[in-house]
Amino acid sequence: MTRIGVVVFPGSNCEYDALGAVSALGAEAEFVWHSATHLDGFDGVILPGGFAHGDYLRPGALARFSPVMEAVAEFARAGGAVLGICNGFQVLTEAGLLPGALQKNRGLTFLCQPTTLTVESTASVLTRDAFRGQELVIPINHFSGSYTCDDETWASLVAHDQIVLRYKENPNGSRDDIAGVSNVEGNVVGLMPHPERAMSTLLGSADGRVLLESFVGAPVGAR
Amino acid sequence: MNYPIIVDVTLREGIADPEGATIERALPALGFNGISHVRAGKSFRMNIDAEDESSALAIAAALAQRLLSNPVIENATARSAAKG
Amino acid sequence: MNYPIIVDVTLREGIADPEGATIERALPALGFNGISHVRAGKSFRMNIDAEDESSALAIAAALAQRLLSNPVIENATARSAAKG
Amino acid sequence: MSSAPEPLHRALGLTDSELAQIQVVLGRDPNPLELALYGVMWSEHCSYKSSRIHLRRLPSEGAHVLVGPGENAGVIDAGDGIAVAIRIESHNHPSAIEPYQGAATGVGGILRDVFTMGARPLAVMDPLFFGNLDDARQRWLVEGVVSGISGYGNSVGVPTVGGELTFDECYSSNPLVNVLCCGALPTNRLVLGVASGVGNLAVLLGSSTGRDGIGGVSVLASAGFVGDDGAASLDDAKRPSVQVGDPYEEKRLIEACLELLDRGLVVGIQDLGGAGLVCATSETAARGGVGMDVDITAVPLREEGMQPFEIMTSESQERMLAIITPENWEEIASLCAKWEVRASVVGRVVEPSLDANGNPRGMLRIRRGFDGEVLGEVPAQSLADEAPLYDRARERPSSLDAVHEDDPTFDEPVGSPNDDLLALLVDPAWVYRQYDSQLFLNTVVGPGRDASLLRLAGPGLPASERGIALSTDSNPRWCALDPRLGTALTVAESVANLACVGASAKALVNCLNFGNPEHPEVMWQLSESIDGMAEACVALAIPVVGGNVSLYNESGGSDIDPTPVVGLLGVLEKLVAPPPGWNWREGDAVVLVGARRAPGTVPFPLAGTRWATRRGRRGGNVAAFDGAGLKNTFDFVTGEVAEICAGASSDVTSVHDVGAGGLATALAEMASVTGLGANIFELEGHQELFAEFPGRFVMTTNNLERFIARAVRAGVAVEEIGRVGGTKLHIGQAIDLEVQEIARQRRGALEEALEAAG
Ligand SMILES: Nc1ncnc2c1ncn2[C@@H]1O[C@H](COP(=O)(O)OP(=O)(O)O)[C@@H](O)[C@H]1O
Ligand SMILES: [Mg+2]
Repeated sequence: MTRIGVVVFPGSNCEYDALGAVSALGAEAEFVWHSATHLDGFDGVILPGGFAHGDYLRPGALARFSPVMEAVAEFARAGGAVLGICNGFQVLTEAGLLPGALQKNRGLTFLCQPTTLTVESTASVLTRDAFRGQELVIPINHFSGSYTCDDETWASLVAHDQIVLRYKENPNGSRDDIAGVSNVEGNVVGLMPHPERAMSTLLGSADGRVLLESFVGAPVGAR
Repeated sequence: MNYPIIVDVTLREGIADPEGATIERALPALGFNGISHVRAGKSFRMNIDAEDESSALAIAAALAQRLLSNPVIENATARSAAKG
Repeated sequence: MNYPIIVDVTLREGIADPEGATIERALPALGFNGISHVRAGKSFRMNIDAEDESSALAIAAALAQRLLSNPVIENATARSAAKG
Repeated sequence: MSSAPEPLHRALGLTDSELAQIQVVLGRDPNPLELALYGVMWSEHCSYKSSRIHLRRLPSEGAHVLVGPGENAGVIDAGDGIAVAIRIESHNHPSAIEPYQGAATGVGGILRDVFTMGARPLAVMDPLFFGNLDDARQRWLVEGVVSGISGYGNSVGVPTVGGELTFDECYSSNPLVNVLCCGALPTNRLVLGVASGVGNLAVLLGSSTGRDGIGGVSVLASAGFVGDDGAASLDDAKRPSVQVGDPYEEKRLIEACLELLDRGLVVGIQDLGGAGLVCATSETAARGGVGMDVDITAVPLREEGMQPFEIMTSESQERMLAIITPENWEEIASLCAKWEVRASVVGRVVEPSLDANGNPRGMLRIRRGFDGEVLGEVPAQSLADEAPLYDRARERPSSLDAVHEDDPTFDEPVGSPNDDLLALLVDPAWVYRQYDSQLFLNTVVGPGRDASLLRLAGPGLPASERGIALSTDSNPRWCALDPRLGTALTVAESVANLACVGASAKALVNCLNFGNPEHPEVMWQLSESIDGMAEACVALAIPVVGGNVSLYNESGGSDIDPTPVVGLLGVLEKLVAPPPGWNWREGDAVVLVGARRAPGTVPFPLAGTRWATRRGRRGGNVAAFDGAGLKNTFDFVTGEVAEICAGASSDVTSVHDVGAGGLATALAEMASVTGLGANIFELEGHQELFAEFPGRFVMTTNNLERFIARAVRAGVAVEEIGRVGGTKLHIGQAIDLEVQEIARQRRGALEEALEAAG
């Protein structure tokens, strides 16, 4: 069975949701406290949403110095599957594991609403079971979700097929409607929308399943 | 000795500043005209134990680079809070 | 004439600053010691059309009071961005 | 100018007779520290001295009630081994001064009340009241308050699932910010804020203590604003330093406290809210019938030079007091270190002393060092429970008869009903979009519908298929005309909201926002309102499990309209499918369920409606309250929806109760979210379009005959009023609007008002 570690920083708040979602897909999931120094035995790691360290200074700015982040970097370098959701995405950019940065939303307010995403690349651990052009209804829930990068970085994202998901209607001013990106290898992915909140029609949408199924299945296939 | 230092963090040229833009848009309605190029930034004031002021400033500059700013989008500079 | 002005907004003395305190708590782990009294603030840079610099500063001060700060918890001061 | 300085007790908000009472309690003169303790604890906000004798009339009994009024939160047994805690509170005056922090700390405070009971906070609601948005200051307040709730609630990680938004000029200088929190715990883990066991320790958890909000409760919540411009009229010396919220501290505090409780490491626990440490120590000691020694030097301070009275009364946020046995201290300290939560032993539980009659009397002793100098010593009970109770003068306002005469119901209609309808539509999405409403994956129906509906699940809870529903409601327009009926109808409105999501009402909490209790008219309103609430709760079989009273909501000498806010908690036995919601389907029959006409002599009252208020008409008579009729209708609708939520197939395709804005508004709201029109038969003129009285539901069905048969069997009035179809909403000859136009108007109304220049 796939083992997934869900990293918990003080101030994380979607850790139970992420754990619940991947467990429901058959993964064996457990919390990893931010002071952990290794991630041995895990097939994949999720950095969940929330407000690590209160999001003080900048989202992710303090969390990236947690001991676990060196282990996450090591894990990623070795080809392990890493997924940053919302605040987790912000942490990954601050830590330099993903390019770009996330700024305050264009409208300067927090946004909690459903969005429609299109799958732009299937070369990542998050989208390998989806198809290019597939539309998914998945909620966003963030204050600082406007993806920003310089022209050079953007050109490189395009060239390496690293833009994983785009918003159909840009809610926050993200450059090029970007909702999620991966590293060049496709094993580290970050996205602002919350696939774990779209796991059942009782709660409005089950479109997040295909993403988390890809992720949960990915590490096993990758090794 | 203990030196009061301020680190100013500003958005890099070319990075969009929704906060500055929003303030600028609101100004005419409040009766403020002729104000342009509003940019929002952050500042951090702190006291630093160091040999002398220039070492304190060096510590602050290192802190500014490492923690207080995100170089992908921001610039940071340290200055003495004692002056002016 | 057009004057570059900076408005600094800081928390009033005695008002809790959770952001500054959280940053301060994180510093030793990053190898920064001897840094205390970290307080987070905001700054706004802008260009103001005015007769002379002192009128520009007066406009900025009024703006600072009305829009950029809440005097109940914050102090705001305007300064020229041209100087140093 | 003035020569004789004000005596200290008066400066602290105590009257001469209250001072005399303190002298009797102590058998001597209080010293200044002791006087300061009484000053905050006997303030209106902490002691309920003007309202308590009236609150006793509220029914609080119920087989499922585990904890009723008097504790930090009310708790009910929701079944399946899960208990649900609920509490509501106001943060009105702090929000008027610093809207962001005022609202943020309001959320922080209400969460602590709930996790104090051992419950994990699962949902927040925020009823808000402001002046009209054509005033720039109101827009500033709205934006600040909403971002404060958003900033704190989202970060601390508790979803805000609903609330209310009311604009009326009576709140211009005195906005109301109420916050409700609901949480859940395994029933067998209920804890209470009690200190018992001599030798036990009191541990202060969380933030260090600063000068924030010293005297906040007494100064802010127990006095009105002098001028009509709210904050600006507080002179600088009296302006307390504003409390700043730290959701990150609170988040760690929640996790640490819940883990302490899970591991059974604490005897009792109590939050530090209004009146800070003196309140927490005296209440826990009083409840346990023991004494408590507090070492003032053991309290971690954020500022230098703080006086003992400042330390004892500071309202610094994000602090809790845990009562523990000494042998658990080390384990507690290391658990707190993991969560980076500060923990300090600041108190010791001691034997009560004996009073003159030989009865035990627990003393609260403030000392410099546990064995050091005693700075103050007062009976804990006298602070916590023995404030004087006032039966203040009450008087029905003499103007009320004239107000009742002036009934807009009989006005000739002017202008187009289309325009009236469009003007009444407001979608509060701009507000609730800013709140995380989905956290914990429980939110089946979030903000923006009739009631919020959540799965009853959360970390550490036993598995369950149950659901809980929440609604907050108020109607100051009705209550201004008749506080008694208005409050009863408000309760009914709230039950109607729960019915739409299939939940049966199980517990009510209330926040009674009123004006200055020293005005006899205000005390009359308060007393009437409580009677109305009691009457409705008895008729609809709902126990009141807690509440909060916020008085002195006045400025420039004028009181707000009476604003009792009702928070209602309902339970569903099985929640595996979403309720039908507002979604129409082409060809469905539209039915009106419940008595079409209001009880009493006026079938379609327009008094106190949005329609009338928009025309500046504020008089008239509100509908009568028919408890039995309402209950029957509510039970029927609840049953219909509950079956759908339990997974059964049904011919019911949509449900919405008729609330503010009347029947026309309810229909327009359904049309606008569905994007489909309807042909509704002729109604009884503008009166029936816009009349407001609870007990009516718009439902749609794809099997009219069967539906009507069920309603008739249940003895519930039901009538077909039209068909879903097309792109327009037609209501007889009166309304003819493109659904797209309705939707655009409704969606944009709030944002446009907030963006208005000036
Ligand atoms: N309007 C009311 N109806 C019923 N109970 C009330 C009402 N107002 C206050 N109470 C009860 O009185 C108790 C004390 O409330 P309060 O002093 O606000 O608590 P705290 O000490 O947490 O501020 C609470 O348990 C509350 O439920
Ligand atoms: Mg309490």
